[in-house]
Amino acid sequence: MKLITAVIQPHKLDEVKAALEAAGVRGLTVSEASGYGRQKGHTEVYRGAEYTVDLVPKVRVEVLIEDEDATTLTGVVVNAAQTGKIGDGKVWVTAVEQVIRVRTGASGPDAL
Amino acid sequence: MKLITAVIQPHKLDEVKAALEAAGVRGLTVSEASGYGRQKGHTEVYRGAEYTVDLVPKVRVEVLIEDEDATTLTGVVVNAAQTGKIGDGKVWVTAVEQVIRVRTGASGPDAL
Amino acid sequence: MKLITAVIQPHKLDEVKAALEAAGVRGLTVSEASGYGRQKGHTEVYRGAEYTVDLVPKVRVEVLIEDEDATTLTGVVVNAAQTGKIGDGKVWVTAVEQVIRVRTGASGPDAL
Amino acid sequence: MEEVVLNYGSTAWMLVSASLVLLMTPGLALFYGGMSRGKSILNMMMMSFGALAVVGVIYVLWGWSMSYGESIGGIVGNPFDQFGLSGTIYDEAGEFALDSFGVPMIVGVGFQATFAIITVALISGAIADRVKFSTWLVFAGIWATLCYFPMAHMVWAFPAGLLSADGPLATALGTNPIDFAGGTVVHINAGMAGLVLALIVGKRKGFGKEPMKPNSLPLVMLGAALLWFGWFGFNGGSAFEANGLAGLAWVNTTVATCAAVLGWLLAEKIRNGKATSLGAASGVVAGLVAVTPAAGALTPVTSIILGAIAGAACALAVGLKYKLGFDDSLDVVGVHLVAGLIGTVAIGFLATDTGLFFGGGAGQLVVQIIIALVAVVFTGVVTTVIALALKATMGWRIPEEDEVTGIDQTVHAERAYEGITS
Amino acid sequence: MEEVVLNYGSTAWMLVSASLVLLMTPGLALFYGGMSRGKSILNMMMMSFGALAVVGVIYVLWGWSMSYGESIGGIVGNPFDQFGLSGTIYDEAGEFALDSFGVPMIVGVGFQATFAIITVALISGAIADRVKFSTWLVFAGIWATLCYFPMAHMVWAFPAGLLSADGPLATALGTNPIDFAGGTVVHINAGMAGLVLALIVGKRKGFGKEPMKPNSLPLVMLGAALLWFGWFGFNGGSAFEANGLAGLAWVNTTVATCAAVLGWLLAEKIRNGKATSLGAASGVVAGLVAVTPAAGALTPVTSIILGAIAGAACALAVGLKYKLGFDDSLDVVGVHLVAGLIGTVAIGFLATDTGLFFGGGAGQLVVQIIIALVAVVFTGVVTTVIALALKATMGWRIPEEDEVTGIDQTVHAERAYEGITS
Amino acid sequence: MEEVVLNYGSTAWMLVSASLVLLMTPGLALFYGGMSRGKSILNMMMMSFGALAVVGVIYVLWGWSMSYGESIGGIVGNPFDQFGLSGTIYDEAGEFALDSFGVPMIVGVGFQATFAIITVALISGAIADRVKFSTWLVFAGIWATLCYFPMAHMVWAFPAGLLSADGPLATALGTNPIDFAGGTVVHINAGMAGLVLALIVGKRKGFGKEPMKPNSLPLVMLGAALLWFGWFGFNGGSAFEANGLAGLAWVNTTVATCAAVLGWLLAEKIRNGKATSLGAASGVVAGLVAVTPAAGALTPVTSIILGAIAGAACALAVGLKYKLGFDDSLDVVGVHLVAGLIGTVAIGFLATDTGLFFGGGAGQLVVQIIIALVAVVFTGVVTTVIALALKATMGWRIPEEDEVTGIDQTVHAERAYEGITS
Ligand SMILES: Nc1ncnc2c1ncn2[C@@H]1O[C@H](COP(=O)(O)OP(=O)(O)O)[C@@H](O)[C@H]1O
Ligand SMILES: Nc1ncnc2c1ncn2[C@@H]1O[C@H](COP(=O)(O)OP(=O)(O)O)[C@@H](O)[C@H]1O
Ligand SMILES: Nc1ncnc2c1ncn2[C@@H]1O[C@H](COP(=O)(O)OP(=O)(O)O)[C@@H](O)[C@H]1O
Repeated sequence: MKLITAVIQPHKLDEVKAALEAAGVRGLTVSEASGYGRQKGHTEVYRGAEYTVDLVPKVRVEVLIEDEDATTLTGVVVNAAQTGKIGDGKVWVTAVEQVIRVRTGASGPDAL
Repeated sequence: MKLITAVIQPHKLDEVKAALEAAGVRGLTVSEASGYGRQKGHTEVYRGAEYTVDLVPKVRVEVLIEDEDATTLTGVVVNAAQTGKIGDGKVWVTAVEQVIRVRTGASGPDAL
Repeated sequence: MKLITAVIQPHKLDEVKAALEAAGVRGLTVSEASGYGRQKGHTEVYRGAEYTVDLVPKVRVEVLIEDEDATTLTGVVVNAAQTGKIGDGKVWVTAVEQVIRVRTGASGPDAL
Repeated sequence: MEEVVLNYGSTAWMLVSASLVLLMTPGLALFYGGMSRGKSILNMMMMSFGALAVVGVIYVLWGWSMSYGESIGGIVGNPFDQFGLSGTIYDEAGEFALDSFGVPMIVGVGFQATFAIITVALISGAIADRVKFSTWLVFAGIWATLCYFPMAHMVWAFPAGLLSADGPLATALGTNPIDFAGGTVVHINAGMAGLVLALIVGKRKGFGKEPMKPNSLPLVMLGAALLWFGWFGFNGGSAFEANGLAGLAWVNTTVATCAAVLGWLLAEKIRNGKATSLGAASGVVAGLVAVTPAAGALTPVTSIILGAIAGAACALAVGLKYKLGFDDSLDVVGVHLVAGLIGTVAIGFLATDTGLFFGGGAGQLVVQIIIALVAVVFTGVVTTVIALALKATMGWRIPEEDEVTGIDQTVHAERAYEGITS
Repeated sequence: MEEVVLNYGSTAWMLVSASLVLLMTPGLALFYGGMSRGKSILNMMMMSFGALAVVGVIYVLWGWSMSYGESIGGIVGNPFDQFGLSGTIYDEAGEFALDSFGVPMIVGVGFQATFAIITVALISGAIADRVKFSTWLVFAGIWATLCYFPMAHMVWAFPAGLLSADGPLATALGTNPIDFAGGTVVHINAGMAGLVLALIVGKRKGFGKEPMKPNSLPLVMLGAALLWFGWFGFNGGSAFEANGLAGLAWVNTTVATCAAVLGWLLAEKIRNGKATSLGAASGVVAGLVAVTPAAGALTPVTSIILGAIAGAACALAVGLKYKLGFDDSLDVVGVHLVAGLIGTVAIGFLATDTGLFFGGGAGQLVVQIIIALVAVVFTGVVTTVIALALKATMGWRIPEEDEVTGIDQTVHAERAYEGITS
Repeated sequence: MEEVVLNYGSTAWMLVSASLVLLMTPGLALFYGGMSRGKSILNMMMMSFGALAVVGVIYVLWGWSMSYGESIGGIVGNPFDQFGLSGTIYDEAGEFALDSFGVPMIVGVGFQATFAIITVALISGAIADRVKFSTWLVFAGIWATLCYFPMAHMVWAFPAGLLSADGPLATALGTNPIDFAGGTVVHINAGMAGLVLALIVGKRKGFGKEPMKPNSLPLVMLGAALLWFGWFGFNGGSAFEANGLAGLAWVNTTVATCAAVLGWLLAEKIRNGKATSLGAASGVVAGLVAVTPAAGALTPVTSIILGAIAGAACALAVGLKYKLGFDDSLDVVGVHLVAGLIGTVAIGFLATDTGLFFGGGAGQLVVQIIIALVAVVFTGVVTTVIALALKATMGWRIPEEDEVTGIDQTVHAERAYEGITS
């Protein structure tokens, strides 16, 4: 199994969720984050002072999936989260050795 | 080494912590998350309107462990976190290539 | 590619960020966490009662990097985050199979 | 005629009352701010503070004069009569001019200004999260001028005002309408304007699909508490003297509100199985609104009845927007219009001397229904014209993308709370 | 006999005082809400709002009559004497009836109602996070009826009330007990009831093991501030006139509270090394409680002494619950009972004319100890009976699982704050 | 000479005013607490509560006597004259002594104490996040004694005080200085002290590099609202009677503040493109500060002008600290010093009878500039001496590591909010 982690713009969460659901994903986990990257160059004036904005709010989405869905589903996430502006975020995939559903104790692809 | 990640019901955190401690784990990291899965079907009425509740609060627990403890400790987590109701969460295991203790710079199993 | 995850003291975030930037890292993701480990032994008196403090606030930093930078950059993080006191945190490295930049859809090292 | 002398005690009470009513607008900012989503708290609060700033300034320029200046046909005062309070503050001897209760006119100006302010601020709840701040500020000024000041004149500039005590309508029907502290001028007025704006401005993205729950219920309850506290000035001050009538209004206000909380919680408990804190806070407001026109005309016991009915009725009414499909985001219509109408009309039944249930016949009831209807129609028409004119010129809505990202960030360059990134 | 005429100034002050004391209950909701854990903020606030709603309604129905109506043996007023305020509001001429200070009786009703409300609400802090909301509402109504109204009658319905000035006890001992604004009726009463409930309802899961720290200290401090502000009505209004005595009570209230903050912070600093903001907020309340019975009987300088002692003593007292093992969750006992007793008894030493330290002999001290003891015993017994009866019928506790998940979610279907999932 | 009798109405108003001004200090705690970073909210609030506790106690001990006791050269009152309020409260007949308005002296003591408290608390905003709590408490006591009480004496102890109405300066120049409610004593005084402390205490780590944004803007707006509400007592109470002048001050206070909000938002909008809620809240304070000395001397229309200017000017002034490089963390200088100077000097132009623009010649302007300068110099010198003495003895700064970790945790052993780890 694989874990897709996506760090995206907060206002894109609903669309990503909907797109994954449409693609057959039945569960995911979301948490708050903040990030910087190329977006950071941007400066802001606040109360008469200029600042380089460092960390901007992001949302992290984690989805456990079967091996063979990795390419399709990362594509789904990228499509749904894309605005084309700097700061859209990153998606990455890691290998997962074991997944267990707490309720039943079932493990492996059945636990997804 | 391995990393166990567990997404569980918030009110089970204390029990999971205690169970891991009892099993000899000496550290872990906790963060807030929210998730959906099968639990989502459930609807709520609030102020005269009916909603499908999407994301429900969860807690994510991460534990770095030695390779040989993976099976035992995922079992410990699953047992402690189980209520048998939908929404109990997931536990998954990934491989970790390197662990370092910041304080000392020590790496490998000694850093756990 | 690799993912460095560092769980550090919150007040060290700025230094870690600066050190990574100086080392050429162009992006990272930060989130709030809390952890326990050896630090936990410590007790606190609050309003006339004594407690074992369990979870203390930490910050989790995630950085996607190229394979060959792993050793250097974990060193950078450890150096910047170190105070030498218990509770300084952990840094770990995992393998990443795929990274995609959402904005462009570019994948692989170019997406970092 | 006996000369009026300065009544220190009533002046003290009216100074306090003005201060209390002024506090209601920030209280409302908290109430609305807490009810809104996390990404639009500040804009919501700014709509109240903005209304306060704009209406505060224009009130002393032409608002007082349009409310209480020389009457133009019983509909509105002449704005130039006492423009900038000229001729209002001092009498011919250069002393502070006094009203018939021995309270300086300038104190009355302050007290009345606070009513105009809160009325405009109330409307903002109907259009949360989605409108241009500049359009809102302009609306606040125009609506106060064309809708609030005339209504205040009609009801309170007696005997010249059309709907006022001893005014044209009262003379024609032989019964004085009762609106103790502003059921028509404030609540029906604001509630109806909210309905019109909600319809013209349109729904938020996701309305009816996403829960859009209050971001901070403690803030909502704090806001409700400050509103209640301020309302003692609103209703108690509407006696214009520190006397038994003020005391009666105080007690009626309190018990009606208590009963409304119980009424709302009971309705919720029966319908959904749980009594919520948002229900308690909303019940507070529903009770306060309903008792506003009636606070001087009921007994404590009939106030309890009125409050309980208003609480339960509003608990049911706030769900209507989903059925009818208008996005009255924070329930201005469901609470202020509904409870305002209930309170105004209930006087016809419950008024201690003149109510239908107390042997007074139907006269009071008829006159109460008429003033409620006049207020609904007048406000409905005037607000529609203003809102459509603004829609065609400045426009109401911010870009949808900005609405989704959050109006706090996109319009005010701020977020309510700073977390880890601060 | 000179006819009493309406005193506008004192009426203004009493209207304000009533408003201020009413605000104390939402202030308490914030204070307690901030002190509770994040998962039970709303329930905590709802206990205050619920007490307000229930007691507000019953006060005008039978509460006033049981407090000040025709005395039954000096213990309680006849509930039917002025049921629904019949015969209270107007005099025989149909005018608003006045009290001996020239203040309308109906204003006094409002003022007194607010005392009953806050007293009941105070108790809720002892049983945070774990009780059925319905049981709490029923308790509020029964306890006010069987415990508060009799206590108010005994102490304040003079000269009929058992413990009142010129009442049976005073006559027997030849010394009037002093309870200026409610040390016995409000604080010993609520503190003792809190102790009884904490014992009968039982501990929260995790009590003594988990820290259970306040979820929001800014909310706690805001609550303390509103309590302080409201307390000016509580103590200042207990002069019943806008006069020098009210001013003295105002100053004594302020300086005792300031001194109590310093006392608490110093005690903390010495014991734990750090002065906390929870300590400052608690010191505010401890000072206010201690000075309540004494505000009219001390000088500003002796008030400082009283405040400093009460602050330091309560700082130490709040730790006792861990040693003695009762879960008085938010320190109702440690603050209200302890400071209420300190204030009531300290009068025996410090009272300007009659105190032991000022040449008055031991008489005052004895009578103060007696009224404190009567209050402790009366409340202890009555509350025990009520609490056990409710335990046997409705039950007090929510299911343990719901307590762990959080009473806000399980009982009120809400969470205080919405984050990312909203 | 006519004997003064108790004026119940004015007494009621002054009791209320004192209560309102007392509330300003917790209001300030919220305002400052919300503006500070998440890790130093509590310390910020504690600085206000600590100032309140310390100054409250010393005010009745020697503060009143140093402000209004027997004058020592027009500079300060004799602290021993009425030490502990001896001889202040009662007249020779043992009755409550009255002032010339028929208000008990003890009420005046309470009212004046609240001014001393808030002035000291205001200063704390200039040195947020970084100073030892013990040093702050000691500073509060010493600064009140050596700087505030003398300033209060000089301006308000008339006719003995150097700068007071009919005092030495006024007699010399033939024109009475105007400082209605404390532009010099409170705002220039606090603002100047803030500047001195910011310079002597030094910058926070990261100042000018990190944004250091407000952790909670709703708290800031709530604080601003409570300040505004309290300010009605501050300015309205400075009429010392419940009369037309109090009413005028009330209205002027409100409209100047409304105009200042608009002025600030407009300046922001023009400069940065966005109107912020921090700007609205700051505009509230700027308007209130500017109108403080002028509230009795302007008309509502000239108050609008003053407010608008002050709002816009302060919006620009708060950016100066970055250019000039002093860490006036929460803009005490940019708001209180700047608006205090603007208000005090503007009277010279705008005063209804004596202002330059209203035919009064330059006399008023000259005297206003002089009192402003005297205040700036006096405070500047005295504060420098105190601050350097404390630097050399107790020290001002907490260790840098503790500052970075957060002063709430390191100094008070608390965090403002508990999340998952509670
Ligand atoms: N190397 C990285 N490691 C971890 N997270 C990253 C990395 N680079 C970027 N991110 C995350 O992706 C977000 C968007 O990246 P950014 O460089 O601003 O935009 P883009 O990817 O569109 O060029 C950042 O805010 C951060 O959360
Ligand atoms: N595919 C998935 N990827 C990541 N997290 C998941 C996934 N499925 C479920 N989860 C997490 O597990 C939680 C419980 O899952 P759910 O399906 O509701 O219950 P159960 O596992 O008991 O059937 C979810 O709230 C979510 O946080
Ligand atoms: N086995 C572990 N798995 C995951 N996180 C851990 C583990 N051990 C420690 N941590 C994290 O590292 C932090 C510091 O660990 P601790 O043992 O307190 O200090 P040190 O590493 O300096 O001995 C903890 O608060 C926790 O967040």
